[in-house]
Amino acid sequence: MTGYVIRRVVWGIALLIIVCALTFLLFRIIPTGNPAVLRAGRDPQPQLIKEIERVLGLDKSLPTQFWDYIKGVFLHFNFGYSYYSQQSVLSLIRERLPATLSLTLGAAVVWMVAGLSIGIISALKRRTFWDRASMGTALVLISAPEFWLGLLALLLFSNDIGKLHLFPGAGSYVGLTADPLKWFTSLIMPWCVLAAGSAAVFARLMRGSMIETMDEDYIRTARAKGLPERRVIRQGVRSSINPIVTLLALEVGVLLGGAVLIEYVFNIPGVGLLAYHSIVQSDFEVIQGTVLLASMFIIIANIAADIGYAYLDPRVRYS
Amino acid sequence: MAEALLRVEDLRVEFPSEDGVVHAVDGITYQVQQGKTLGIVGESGSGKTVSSLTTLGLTRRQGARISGRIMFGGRDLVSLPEGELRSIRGNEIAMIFQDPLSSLHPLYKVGRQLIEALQAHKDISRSAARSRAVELLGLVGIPDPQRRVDEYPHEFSGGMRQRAMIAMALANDPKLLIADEPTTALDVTVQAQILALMERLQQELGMAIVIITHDLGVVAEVADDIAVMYAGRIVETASADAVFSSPEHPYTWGLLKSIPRLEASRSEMLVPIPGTPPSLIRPPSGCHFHPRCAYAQPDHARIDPALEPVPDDPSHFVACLLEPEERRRLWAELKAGRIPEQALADVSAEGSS
Amino acid sequence: MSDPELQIAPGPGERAGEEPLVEARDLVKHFPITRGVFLQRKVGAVKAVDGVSFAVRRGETLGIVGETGCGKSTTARLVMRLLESTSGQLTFDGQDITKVKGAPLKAIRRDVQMIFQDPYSSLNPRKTIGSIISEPFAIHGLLTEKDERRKAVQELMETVGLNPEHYNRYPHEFSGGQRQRIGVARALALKPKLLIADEPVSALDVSIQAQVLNLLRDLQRKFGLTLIFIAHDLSVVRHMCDRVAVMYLGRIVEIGSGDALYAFPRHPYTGALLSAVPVADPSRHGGKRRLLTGDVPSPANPPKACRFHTRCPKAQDLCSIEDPPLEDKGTGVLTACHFPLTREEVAEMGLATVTQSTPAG
Amino acid sequence: MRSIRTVAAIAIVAALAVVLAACGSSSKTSSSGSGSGSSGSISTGGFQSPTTQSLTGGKKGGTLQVLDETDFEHIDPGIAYYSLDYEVVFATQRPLYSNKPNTASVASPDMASGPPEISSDNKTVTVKLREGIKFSPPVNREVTSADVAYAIERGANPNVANPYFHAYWDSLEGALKAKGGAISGISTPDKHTIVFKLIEPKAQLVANAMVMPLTAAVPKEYAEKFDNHKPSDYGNFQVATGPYMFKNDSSGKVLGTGYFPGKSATLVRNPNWTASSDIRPAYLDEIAIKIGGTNSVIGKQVLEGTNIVENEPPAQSNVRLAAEKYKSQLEISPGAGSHYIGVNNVHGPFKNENLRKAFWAALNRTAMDKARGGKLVTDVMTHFIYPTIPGFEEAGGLKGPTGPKFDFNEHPEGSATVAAKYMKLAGYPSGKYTGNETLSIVGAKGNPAEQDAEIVNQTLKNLGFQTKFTLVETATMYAKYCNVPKEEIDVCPSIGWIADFGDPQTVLDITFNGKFINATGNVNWGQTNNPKINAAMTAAENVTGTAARAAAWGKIDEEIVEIAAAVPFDWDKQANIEGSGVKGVGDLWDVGEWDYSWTSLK
Amino acid sequence: MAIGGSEALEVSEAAGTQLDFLDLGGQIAARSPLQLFWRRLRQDRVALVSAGFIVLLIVLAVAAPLVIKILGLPGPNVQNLNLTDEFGSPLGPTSGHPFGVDQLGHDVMSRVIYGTRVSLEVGIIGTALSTLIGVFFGLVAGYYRGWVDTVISRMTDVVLSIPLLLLGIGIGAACAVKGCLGGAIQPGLRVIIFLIVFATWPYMARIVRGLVLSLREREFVDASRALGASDARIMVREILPNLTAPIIVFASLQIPSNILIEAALSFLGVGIRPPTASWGQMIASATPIFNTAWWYMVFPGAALLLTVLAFNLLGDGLRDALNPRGAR
Repeated sequence: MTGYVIRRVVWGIALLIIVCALTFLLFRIIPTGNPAVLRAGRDPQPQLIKEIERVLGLDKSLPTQFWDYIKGVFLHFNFGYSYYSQQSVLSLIRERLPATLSLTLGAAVVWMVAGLSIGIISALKRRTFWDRASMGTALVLISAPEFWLGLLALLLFSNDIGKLHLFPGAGSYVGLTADPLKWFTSLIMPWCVLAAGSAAVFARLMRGSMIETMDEDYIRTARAKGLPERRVIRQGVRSSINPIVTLLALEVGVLLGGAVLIEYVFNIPGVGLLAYHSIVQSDFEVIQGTVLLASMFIIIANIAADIGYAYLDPRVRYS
Repeated sequence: MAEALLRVEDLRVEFPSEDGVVHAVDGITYQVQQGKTLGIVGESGSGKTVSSLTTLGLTRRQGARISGRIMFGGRDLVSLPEGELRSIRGNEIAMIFQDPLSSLHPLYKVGRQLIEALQAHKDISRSAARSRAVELLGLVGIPDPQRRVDEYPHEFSGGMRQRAMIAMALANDPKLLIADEPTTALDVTVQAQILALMERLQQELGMAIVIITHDLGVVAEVADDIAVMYAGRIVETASADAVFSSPEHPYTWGLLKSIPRLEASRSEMLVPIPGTPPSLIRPPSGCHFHPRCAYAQPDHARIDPALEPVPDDPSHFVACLLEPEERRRLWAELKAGRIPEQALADVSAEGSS
Repeated sequence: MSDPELQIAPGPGERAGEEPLVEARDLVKHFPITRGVFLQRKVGAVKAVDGVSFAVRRGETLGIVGETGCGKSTTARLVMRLLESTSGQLTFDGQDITKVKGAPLKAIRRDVQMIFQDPYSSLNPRKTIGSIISEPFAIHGLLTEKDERRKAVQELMETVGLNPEHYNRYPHEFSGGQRQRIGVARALALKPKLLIADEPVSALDVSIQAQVLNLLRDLQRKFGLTLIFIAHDLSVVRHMCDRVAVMYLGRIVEIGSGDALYAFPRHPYTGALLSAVPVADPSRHGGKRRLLTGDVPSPANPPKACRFHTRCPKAQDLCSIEDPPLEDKGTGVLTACHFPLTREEVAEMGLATVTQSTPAG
Repeated sequence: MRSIRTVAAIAIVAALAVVLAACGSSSKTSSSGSGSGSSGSISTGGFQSPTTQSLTGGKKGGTLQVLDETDFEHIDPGIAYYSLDYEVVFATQRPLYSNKPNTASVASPDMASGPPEISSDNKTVTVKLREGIKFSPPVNREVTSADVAYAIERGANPNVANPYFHAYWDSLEGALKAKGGAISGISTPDKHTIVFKLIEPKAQLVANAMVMPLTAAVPKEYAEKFDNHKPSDYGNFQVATGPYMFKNDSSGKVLGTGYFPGKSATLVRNPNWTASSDIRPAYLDEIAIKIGGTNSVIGKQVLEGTNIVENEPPAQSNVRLAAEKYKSQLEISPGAGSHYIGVNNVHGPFKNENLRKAFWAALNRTAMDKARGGKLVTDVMTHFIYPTIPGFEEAGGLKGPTGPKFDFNEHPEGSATVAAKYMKLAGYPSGKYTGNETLSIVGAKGNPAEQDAEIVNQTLKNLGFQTKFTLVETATMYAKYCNVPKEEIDVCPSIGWIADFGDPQTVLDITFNGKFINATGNVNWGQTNNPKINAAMTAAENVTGTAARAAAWGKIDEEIVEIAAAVPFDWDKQANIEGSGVKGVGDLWDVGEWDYSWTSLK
Repeated sequence: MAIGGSEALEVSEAAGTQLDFLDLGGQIAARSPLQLFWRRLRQDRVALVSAGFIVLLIVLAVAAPLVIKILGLPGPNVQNLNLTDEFGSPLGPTSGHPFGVDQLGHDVMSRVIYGTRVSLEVGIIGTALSTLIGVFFGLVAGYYRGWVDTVISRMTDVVLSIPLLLLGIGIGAACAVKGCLGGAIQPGLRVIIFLIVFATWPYMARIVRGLVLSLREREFVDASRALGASDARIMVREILPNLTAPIIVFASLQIPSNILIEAALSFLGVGIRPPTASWGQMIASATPIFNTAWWYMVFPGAALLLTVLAFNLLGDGLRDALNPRGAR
């Protein structure tokens, strides 16, 4: 098991380096713009551009640049600097991470609690009105683009431009430490919008898994033992969750993708928005940092899911 | 004869399905005496599993339409409310299944599953339940039960899993144990171990057993009485000896003559039952077996045979339209290794669906 | 391993001196257990088949019997060349086929065919019966005329007792027994010299089993097929086979003529197997069962020397030190045992009643 | 040029304006005339305007809330070059000279104690500094001429890479070789005198460039270590000379104290600043800037709020709201630059002057202006010098050049007839383009640039052209496509231009003079290289006196129109909004953005 | 939005599950797989309605000019600034413009109708290509296993570790004008399709690989090999036909997912270029004014929702109808 974890982590790091190299290549070979030219002003003489390139390290060969970058990241934990604010990428990200984490973790809670419980109830009340209604709603939510749901939510419920003034609207995010209550209220809509799709997906998954599980032989055994139905269901839930766990990791990627859109729509100053802006501005090292961070999240989620799966399933654990 | 422990009367179980109503059990009657073993023999789709699941009310959730009576301890299990039925399940009537691996919860330790079974019916502390679990594992012959109690099912071998299932079934000293193909998934050496274990436990604990299997060898080993099922019906029921020495139903003959015997000569021909098992959705008219019966007469397709005692043996019932004398003559021939003319007619012809 | 020559124990009806159709020498198949994400590292091996030698003469039926995981199916697949052997040698019709590949292998495929265990899994559910049975022709470019091919297929269907009109049906429309017939028809299409049947009836209902067994016996007689018949059911093997090999943990522990072996099993494992078979006759429950205890050890880590010594009631120190050679212990059967069963022991187990029979066909 | 952001999207400084000509001494005396002369174009229906606002009498004290949707680009005075950056830079830094809010062309001594002294050979400029001005904490010492020298020197430092250093300071002796080290052409004979020695007679140019924030003093001993970073991060540790400073910690760190990129910035009073030494009244105590949010929401919050302003162009919906409900809180600033369409004069179909004219004639400029917000914030552009810049009236005022030669300019709503006429002249008798060349059009994303581009695209299609139409980010549009001649972009519909100074040369020279065509960063978008115009410009550079320069450049403007070197459509007027409790003062020279140093609370 | 369609990995609810224990094999009346499929699909009213809606969409897309003529709407690129007020704000729904107009006076309904084209193109072409690639790699990886599998699986790991939207913004911006990779990736639709294919093939590959891993253990594969069939024949003739149902099901759920990806990318401004009408791009340009011109955001979004919903419902229906368990 430890060997397995180590192997997974090693491959995870290798993956990060590969992703890093790919992003690196992508944004340098086909850049949206040369930051040196962008910096060079109105009369960008080649010599000045060259100098700026030297300052920014853009004159070196790509492998050298990449090597320098990787060295910085892995040996010195230095992710470079923004070409614009001269702020270290790490501190930029660190500053914006709380917003993104608030958004995604909160959404994950909403998504899991809502998704799984709706799924379980639907499976147990199969073919009832509740089941049909919740699965129908789920499908609608899955089918709706989340950025549009976000805009719609703002149009309907935000307290500035909404039809019903219920929740704080776009750009109202404040840090948790600054004002917990405002933090919470400002995130209600983003959480729900971001979680909607995933919750719906997982409600459906959980329902399917649960229905399948409840037909298993061991559930029959549990009934044959005379266990109260509540305990039988618990056994069912326990094993229905297992196959879902691996999918949780996949969903993290979806959630991160969604976070970019939701941060954009709700104007939450998080890493997603940072990434968006940095790409638009060709701010290489920030792009690199944010992409790396996102990839890291995805990879860690995958590893965690695999380990979690192994933890949850003794059959995997011991093999 | 003493009052039977379990009496099934005219039990019918039907399932609505996409393709029509499945007549899984089509009016069966049998009884199990205290401390005795009843073997129910039949091929897949004969309704033997459904009938036993229905006994425990486990087909209710599948949308089964159930009629008839299942009398157990003075109560009719067919009409018993779910809550009361639950207190019987695993308590007075226990059940073990064909595939012990899929029948044990893969994510819970064996001990925990045993403890659950105990606590479902007894107000018993966890530690007491645990020591009882260890005891039960020891009883079914699992070595080192102290350690094994904390293992997961996948760490057990096939034989041990079935032992664990048996331990679980025995947790509350049931009066009746229903074993549904308990050895089908096991190798022959392990099967012998499990059968021996069941025999031993029955002697020690005095419970009645219903063993469901397709293997005549298995019932021959353990059963006192045998019921042969075909297409949702019982076609013959008698004591084990009678079924093997003087079977009355052509289907039973078929079963007996279509398996090679270890001790028989290699040159002895097998006499297969032609055709394929019937559809339970549209079962054949008249005697369900008539399309595959080498000895069937034209009017057997119309007349539904009743399960009736055979002459000379009031405990031997058969549902066959052939004359008793004719049956005995045919069996005598078969037993002697000759194949009656009718049976030779189309041994390899395939009545296709 | 012992000299393979010795292993061709003379069976009844054997035409002496004839070259065997198939001969396996010291076949070994180890499935590696690997670890690693990128570079697969071998950390062990499941020794599925670990030194198996046998020969099959033309026209005879060799049965291979043993419990789950003993390596009998792997052996079949090795002979079929569906698996590459780790080591050992395989001859077919005088030709070394251990390593043949490409066209020569394809040529051999015409002569060696297989019937599979699972009638559900062995037929492609997305193809019609006609195209399944005609597949051999298509692969080998035979009978390119459509009508010709159809005719040949329908003849085959008739041969195995299927209604030729069902040419265009799909497998799911057939019952298990019928499907197995389809599998047989497919295997016979190319008129093979050797047919390997891997548990052909174990997935079938009792009443259907006999149909298929009879069919196989008929066909064997009709086409003069050589058959390797693999099963876990000792009665079925006994019924079908001239010679029988008993496998345990990747090795053959006993091999010889069926009659001799069933009448007087010398290996304690064979004895235990026979003793465990339930007899469908309540009046005959006489003998004292010799129940094996414990479970089959893992093939990834089999016991040293005699593989059976951990469970053998007769085991002595020698058994865990020295591998017993497969040799004739006086009954014409080759047995790999230091301390074979005696007649008294066999009688005690209630097995002596097995009747000798004249060879079939 | 500073690219003005009229959009809620991310824009980046891409190119900038040209320089004031040598003989600009008159600009200090009476050039406001040209500004007021253009006032006729401004609709003043009860709105504020930087040209009419009162600069005195504000109430002292209070905190101004600022809501900005986007972040600054650079807060380092040596790098800042963007209208939004200027709002904080000019509140915290004092360049040698600066403009008062109501003028775009008159510089007042700021850090300097008087006008620059320019030698007769036009090669030396001497500036005297005010005494007693101190840096903000933690430096706290008096500002000396060496600090100004260092500020300019660091402009040549590649780690700082000032975007306009080469434009204004290249003539400084040793400037080209300086890479952050001492520049031989700068000497500081005493603590309050600084002398610039030039190798070319461009003293007036250099003197005029002193209104730019590069000349804001920087303490070398403190800043050097930051400037050695690649790139420099002095901006995050800057000290102030102006009335306000970024809130900082004891070590001087602004980042994480007074500036949270993308989130907020806080300006507090500079304790070392004294009112007596400055032209700014600096009424406010604190400016709290919140970065982020949504433009449409911000605008509403501002209009409904009290002590609150938005320092970015408000969303169209809010301009409308303000015009309808909050008139007094709306300021319309004229002279917010121009928007025109760059058409490739040397490559592709638009080599043909008549085709350019046909395009001009066909273009519905009114529609484009309407998409930009209508008459309130736009005037139909008819030539290139824009209102508030001398030469505007001389080149035809609002109507622009008229007459038979200029018939293509006489139909703001587009004229198919005139277009067809020029099409025929271009050799397409059907009146539609029938050639097989495909026009590549690269526009900018975001409202309203995107709509400009779409209308242009549609117009060209209606003229029979095949088009390959692309929208990219504004910065990318300039840096990768429109500013790079070898990309051979035919049409750049989203070009905007705003001058640094109120002089016509800044508008026309670099954008239409053939000698300024660059391989990268080219802002002569059409690559116009007309010998006659080039010669006229060379001559006009040396013309002195506002009126004369206005006349000379006005003439050139007309000539540019005559060859339709580019296709104009919009003279911008910038809307700015404030809360009801704010007495806002906007900078005419900075698209009317609220100037914190002059604004007060009611 | 379920990018990559983890949705399709959903454990399916087998219609026949509950009667499995009856072991009805061979008893169901004889029908070919196709017949079974039709029979089941015909009974699924929701799926039929969805299919009908999709057919309608296809007709709309193909016959957009005609439809617009019939409805009496202006073309999607007809600009009419007279339909904006004096501040340039678009006017809302009227009888002549049922969905209102946008900032340039484009008729929103007309553009919504034309937007069908982009969504369907992206959904169908993108899915087809990614299915092709995914099936190929999945088949090869699952069939050959060993190092081939390792390489392909690691490739999928890499692709799945890259945040799609960020990659999309980057490539979309970089390839916006001249295209990338020697012109292989042209701006607009092709960039979007490239991105979608690049980002989604691993899902299909993984699913197919998993299925192939289990299918290749099925005895009919051995049977075919025993007959002397080549690897290619086994993959194409034996294994592939057994993958059609899951491939169709997954692909049918991939289509809506791809439509959503296109919308998201267009929303972020890297997708379809104006003046081509795309729902995502319309929502994007509605964003700055959505508080005043709600119609410009709501109608394209609703079109998107309905289309994706229809595909999802049809996909669900197909999955139920093609369910291998029920088909046995």
